[in-house]
Amino acid sequence: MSQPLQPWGGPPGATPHADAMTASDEMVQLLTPEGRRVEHPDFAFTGDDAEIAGLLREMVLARRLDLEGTSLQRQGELGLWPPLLGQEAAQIGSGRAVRDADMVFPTYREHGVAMLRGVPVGDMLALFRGTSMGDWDIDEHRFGQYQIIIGAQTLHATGYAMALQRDGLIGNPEPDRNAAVLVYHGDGASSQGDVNESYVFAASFQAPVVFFCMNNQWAISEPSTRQSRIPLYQRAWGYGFPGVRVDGNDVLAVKAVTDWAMERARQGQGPAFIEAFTYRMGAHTTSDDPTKYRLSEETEAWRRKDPIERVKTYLLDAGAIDDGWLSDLDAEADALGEHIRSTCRQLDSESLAHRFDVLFREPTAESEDDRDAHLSYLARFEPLSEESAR
Amino acid sequence: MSQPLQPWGGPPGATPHADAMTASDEMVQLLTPEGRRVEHPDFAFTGDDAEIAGLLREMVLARRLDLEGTSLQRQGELGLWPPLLGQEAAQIGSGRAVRDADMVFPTYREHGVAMLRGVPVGDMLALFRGTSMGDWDIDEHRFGQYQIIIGAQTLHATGYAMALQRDGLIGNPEPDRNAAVLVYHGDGASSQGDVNESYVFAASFQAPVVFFCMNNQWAISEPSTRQSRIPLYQRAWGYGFPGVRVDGNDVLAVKAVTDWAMERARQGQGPAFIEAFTYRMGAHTTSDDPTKYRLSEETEAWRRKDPIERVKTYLLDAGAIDDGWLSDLDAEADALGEHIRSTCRQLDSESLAHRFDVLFREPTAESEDDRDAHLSYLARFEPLSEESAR
Amino acid sequence: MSTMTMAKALNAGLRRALDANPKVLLFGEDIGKLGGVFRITEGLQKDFGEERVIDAPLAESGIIGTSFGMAMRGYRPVIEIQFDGFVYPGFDQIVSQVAKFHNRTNGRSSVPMVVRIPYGGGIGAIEHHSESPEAYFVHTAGLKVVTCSNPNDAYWMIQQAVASDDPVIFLEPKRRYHDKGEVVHESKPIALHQARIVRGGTDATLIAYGPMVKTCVEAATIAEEEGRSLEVIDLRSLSPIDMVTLTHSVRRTRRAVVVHEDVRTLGVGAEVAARLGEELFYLMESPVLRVTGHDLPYPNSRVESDFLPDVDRILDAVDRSLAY
Amino acid sequence: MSTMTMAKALNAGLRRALDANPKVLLFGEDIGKLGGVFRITEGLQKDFGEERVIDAPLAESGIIGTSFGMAMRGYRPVIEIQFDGFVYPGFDQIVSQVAKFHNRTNGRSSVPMVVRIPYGGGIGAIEHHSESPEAYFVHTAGLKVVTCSNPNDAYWMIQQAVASDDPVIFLEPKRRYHDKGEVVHESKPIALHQARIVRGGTDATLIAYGPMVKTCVEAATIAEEEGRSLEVIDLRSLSPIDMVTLTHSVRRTRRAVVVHEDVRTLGVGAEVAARLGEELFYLMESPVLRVTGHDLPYPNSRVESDFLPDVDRILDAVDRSLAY
Ligand SMILES: Cc1ncc(C[n+]2csc(CCOP(=O)(O)OP(=O)(O)O)c2C)c(N)n1
Ligand SMILES: Cc1ncc(C[n+]2csc(CCOP(=O)(O)OP(=O)(O)O)c2C)c(N)n1
Ligand SMILES: [Mg+2]
Ligand SMILES: [Mg+2]
Repeated sequence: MSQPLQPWGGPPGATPHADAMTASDEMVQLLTPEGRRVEHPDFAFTGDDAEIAGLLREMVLARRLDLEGTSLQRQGELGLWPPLLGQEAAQIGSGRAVRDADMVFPTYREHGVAMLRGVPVGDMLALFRGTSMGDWDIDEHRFGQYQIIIGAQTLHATGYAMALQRDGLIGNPEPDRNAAVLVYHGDGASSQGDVNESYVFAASFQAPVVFFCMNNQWAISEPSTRQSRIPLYQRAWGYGFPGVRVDGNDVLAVKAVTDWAMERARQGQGPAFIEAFTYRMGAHTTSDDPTKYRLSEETEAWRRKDPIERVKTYLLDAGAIDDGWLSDLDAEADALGEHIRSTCRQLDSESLAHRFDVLFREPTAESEDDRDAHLSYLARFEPLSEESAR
Repeated sequence: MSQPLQPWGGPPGATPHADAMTASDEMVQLLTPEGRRVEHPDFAFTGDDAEIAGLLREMVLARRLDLEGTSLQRQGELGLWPPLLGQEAAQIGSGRAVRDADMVFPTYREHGVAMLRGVPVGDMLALFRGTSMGDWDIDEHRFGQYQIIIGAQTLHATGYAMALQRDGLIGNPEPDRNAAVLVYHGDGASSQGDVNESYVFAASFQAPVVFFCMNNQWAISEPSTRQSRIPLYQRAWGYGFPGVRVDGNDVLAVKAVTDWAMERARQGQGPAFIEAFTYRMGAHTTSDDPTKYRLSEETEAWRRKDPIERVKTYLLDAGAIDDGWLSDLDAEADALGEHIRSTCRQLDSESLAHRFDVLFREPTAESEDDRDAHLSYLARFEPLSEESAR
Repeated sequence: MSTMTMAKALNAGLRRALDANPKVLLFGEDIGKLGGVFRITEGLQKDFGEERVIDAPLAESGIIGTSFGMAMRGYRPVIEIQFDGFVYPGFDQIVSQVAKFHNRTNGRSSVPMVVRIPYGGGIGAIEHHSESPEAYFVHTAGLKVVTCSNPNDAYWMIQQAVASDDPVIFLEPKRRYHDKGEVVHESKPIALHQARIVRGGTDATLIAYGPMVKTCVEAATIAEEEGRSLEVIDLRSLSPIDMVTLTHSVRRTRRAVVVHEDVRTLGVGAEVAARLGEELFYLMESPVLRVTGHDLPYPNSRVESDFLPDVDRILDAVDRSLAY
Repeated sequence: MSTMTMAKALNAGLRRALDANPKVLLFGEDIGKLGGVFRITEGLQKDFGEERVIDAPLAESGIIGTSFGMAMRGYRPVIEIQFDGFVYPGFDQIVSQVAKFHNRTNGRSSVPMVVRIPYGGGIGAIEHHSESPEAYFVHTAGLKVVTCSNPNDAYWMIQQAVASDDPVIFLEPKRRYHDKGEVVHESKPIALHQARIVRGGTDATLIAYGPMVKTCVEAATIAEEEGRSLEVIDLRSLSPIDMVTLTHSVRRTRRAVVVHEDVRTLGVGAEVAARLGEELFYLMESPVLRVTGHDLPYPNSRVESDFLPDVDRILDAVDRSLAY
């Protein structure tokens, strides 16, 4: 049997260990579900326990944000909510590998990453409340809008990365002058033409973009095996860039692998692909009923791999945190919850008339006439409603 | 360094040699440019010299068909012609691996395969003459229409293969009851979303479809490296099916590899991918000017790998053919040329009115009214033109 | 005869289509175990098997393109696009392949397939879930485009669409999925491409389809109280448009208002207005007026009620029409 | 002032746009060394480098989607779609992403990009090479759609489109690429979204754009010999439509004929007819008539001359209009 090439071809890059890794079917794990730290030949988490405690804090807050979203939807305050439950490590670990100058393109589920990027909670909720279309300041937070069209953002991310290249922001000797793009997509999304085209463009132009495939095992009711019969991280091999599978419920491993991929991209070594092997513990969205298509045994088995519990166990065992620390965190989460709920209830929409004003940057006579016609139509009802108010 | 899996994952299939082959970067070759037969560990051409002479004959006729197409375009008899020059081995070798019951989906350049499938020369020319849209009988010839939208046919092929599955035409113990689909696409096409989606669907449903990627090094003016920085056959690995690179100018190797892939598909072992490494010797189409983007040295180097010359040399050396045989073949090609030219000149278009009749299978009042209106409009000019004819 | 929701009627119609012809297949995202996000295909995979009710990989172009291939070999794929806004990745396969195939092959081959699309707004959804894509398809020669407005039509039209030898875009007004109505199982339905007079009237004709039919009937009911007699026509077929029924009505009423959720510019109303103008120029007492979604991307849900035509806007247009 | 073909005028306009703003990029298939299949970008890669004039992988959705990403970061990508029929694989990115972005972000962000599309028939091409896709874009809120009919407009409009802060679909009538005309480099052009009266007249208004402007002028010239005075308007902008210029003309002539290559049903003519009907109901002496491509897929080239509007069909419509 002939010896296979490096799957992505070409000479060994500057990070031979990590590249070699991608040829293995093994999943990178640095913290077991039991809370034990383990070594990996290619990847290491280099932070201290204080940093790990920071990650725990952010995961707990992300989970709280998510639970509030779900309950606000139940209460009719939101129209819809796509829960992140179970994906806290994958989100926080990857989100923490992103620097200020980097850019992030999310799906519609990366609430934890949004939080890390400083997106105001109200801006995020507004989308699901129907009071806006998710109009946080993309440039300020370097965090793209949520994307509903499955996979479309992967092309935007790749183009943004091509712009970074043109701006001279990769491969500089001063690491701080470099930047890269992190883009999320799901296991289901891996089947979309756009997503595969983004791999083509990223590879062709060696764009500084990291594809973070959130393999939460399901695309609504379809298991990831409907999309691919082989592990998804191997998809990258066919396009000529490294693909790594990481335990998506292990925040240390996710952070380490994403750090590696982002730094590689910033240095000008091109795209990389990370498959975070995780699980969507909740429903697809609050409109979904997962009991229709998956067994509770499966969910139960994954519950034992909870991304938060293992970190808690590790830190408690290591003596890095104690019950007091945890109850302070609870209190912080409660405060966040309170903030979320009150923010949400105050969110209101601008009027439809405003939509005409933002149709174009340079409004047309047509859009202005349309707005005026709309307003004067509405105006005709005003005396009437004043009357009926009497 | 960890040991890689089979790139396409899963357990070794029924053809372990061939599958192992796909992990090698080497190109399958059974006949050198000098006309010497060589062995390959995984693939063998099992036919005798008479069969090889048959392949030579078909390649020569394909080349003649192509040259006639080009010259008819020069003479203004055709609007356009996409030459196959240089790709005779890739077309005839693969086309001969197809059985009657199999289905073929071409691009716009597989004139040689069309010939093998019995597509009347007139039907083929009509498309480029503008007298039809290429309306040969798809079901009779089991040869799809030429496809202009790059890559769109790969999805049709995959769907057709899914239909074969549903018809129970794969994996039967009687080999003759089985069928599979062969679909052609170019190196350029490999970037299209549709093409990559077809890999996804083919793999997901294990559809009996073989992707024959005609890597002729160019997509109009763009070299194949703009589409992929690694060999294209490796693309298949990322989707979980075997990919093999074959010397596309070696008709024996192309036949052997395509036989293997088609039989695998017929037996129900799912899709496979063949990259035929070949070269477009001519212009992209008669409208193109390749001197704008490629060096004559390159073309010259490929001329030395001519797919026809090597077979001729081999057969002459082996004493399987002689000059008499070759001049008979020349005469046959001349006759074909004559047939092509006279057929072409006689091709005429049905009137536009006919287009309304074939808009729908079940015409609508609207389409019928439109046709009638068109006809009565035309009728108004008739007396006039009769008059002016007088 | 029985009373059911449009969702159930579609389910029943699809079931009959699957029963009637073993070549009929359902193909789409989440249509198997889940029964589709609107449960239109509920129970069908269980009863007809995974080979006929097929969960597809998440790729609309792939779904349409592979269905095309299956249809070439005699199957009749009925595709579910999960929401209106997700049909565009498959647009090329629809307009460049599906629509043209019969014509390209000179009538030799056809791809009888149905693309079901839940469409329209009014359900408080997030963006891309409330689109009205019909005009793109009506503008495309080679497609037939129909839409149901009530359970009985849903039940029959889906079966007619599946039986059609031409490709059909089948639009389902999602905000009417849960409205109940009578389904007459026994009697033969009217032709698929025929419009229907939902309510007779003499002063003006309201022309609508899909979700807006109900709204127009409500408007006509209110108008009646004000002494105005409005005829309401449900187009049912958007391509072809049944101009016979339309002109017959407008010849009598001499005034027409077209109503749809889709934007005004080059919405179906534009074509209806242009044709009525051409055909009934001397007869019309007033121009065809259009009550439509605004020329905007579909807005966030909190303001969608200002975007969508409602009874007030319709009656306002009727007033204007009558004032000419 | 100089005389040049439309192809050269576009090349010159693009060159000026590249010169004027370092953020302007050209992106498309075969636009580099080859200079595009129509040579519109000839020499530009040589002069502006491969980082600014970029040969893209063969994937239209990819081209539009990555351009969107570049535009988000301040670049101004000018995309070349090789032929009209190849824009549909990128349709989703155009209608769901590009068109909506400024609106979705509440005006915070914009993606100023230009999608250049050589369009229309009459060049004896194979299928998918003679499409008129304009109506799909005109129907899509959030896009601006323009088309040039002569070298001077080509030269100026492409620069205005690139300078526009909104996304612009820029349609180039490929059968006019080699027609020569004067380009006035010195004087300021009229606004991008303004229509232009190409030829004054009093008996009826011919409304056209892109490839049909020349044909209408020819028709008007012949009509003049027959004693009929036809006004010809070049719309130039299809979205928005300059209704001021249109109604101003038709108020005088009281008759209008819209001419385009695109199919009739929901072609731009439908919207023009609907709007003129609404705005000038009492004034019109006859309905707006439409002379268009037939409601068919674009046919094989040998019969395209029967498909496309020509002088005879235009004059026939004028006759009918005047006969009302
Ligand atoms: C183009 C498109 N098609 C279909 C949908 C409907 N849809 C929304 S989410 C989803 C599943 C996505 O699965 P995956 O990519 O795995 O992400 P996850 O939801 O698991 O995070 C589908 C089919 C959509 N939003 N866009
Ligand atoms: C969707 C689409 N985009 C662009 C084109 C224009 N075009 C025709 S052939 C071609 C190059 C195709 O290259 P390749 O796939 O390598 O096939 P080859 O022509 O080399 O056989 C291009 C860009 C097209 N026909 N369809
Ligand atoms: Mg998922
Ligand atoms: Mg090629």
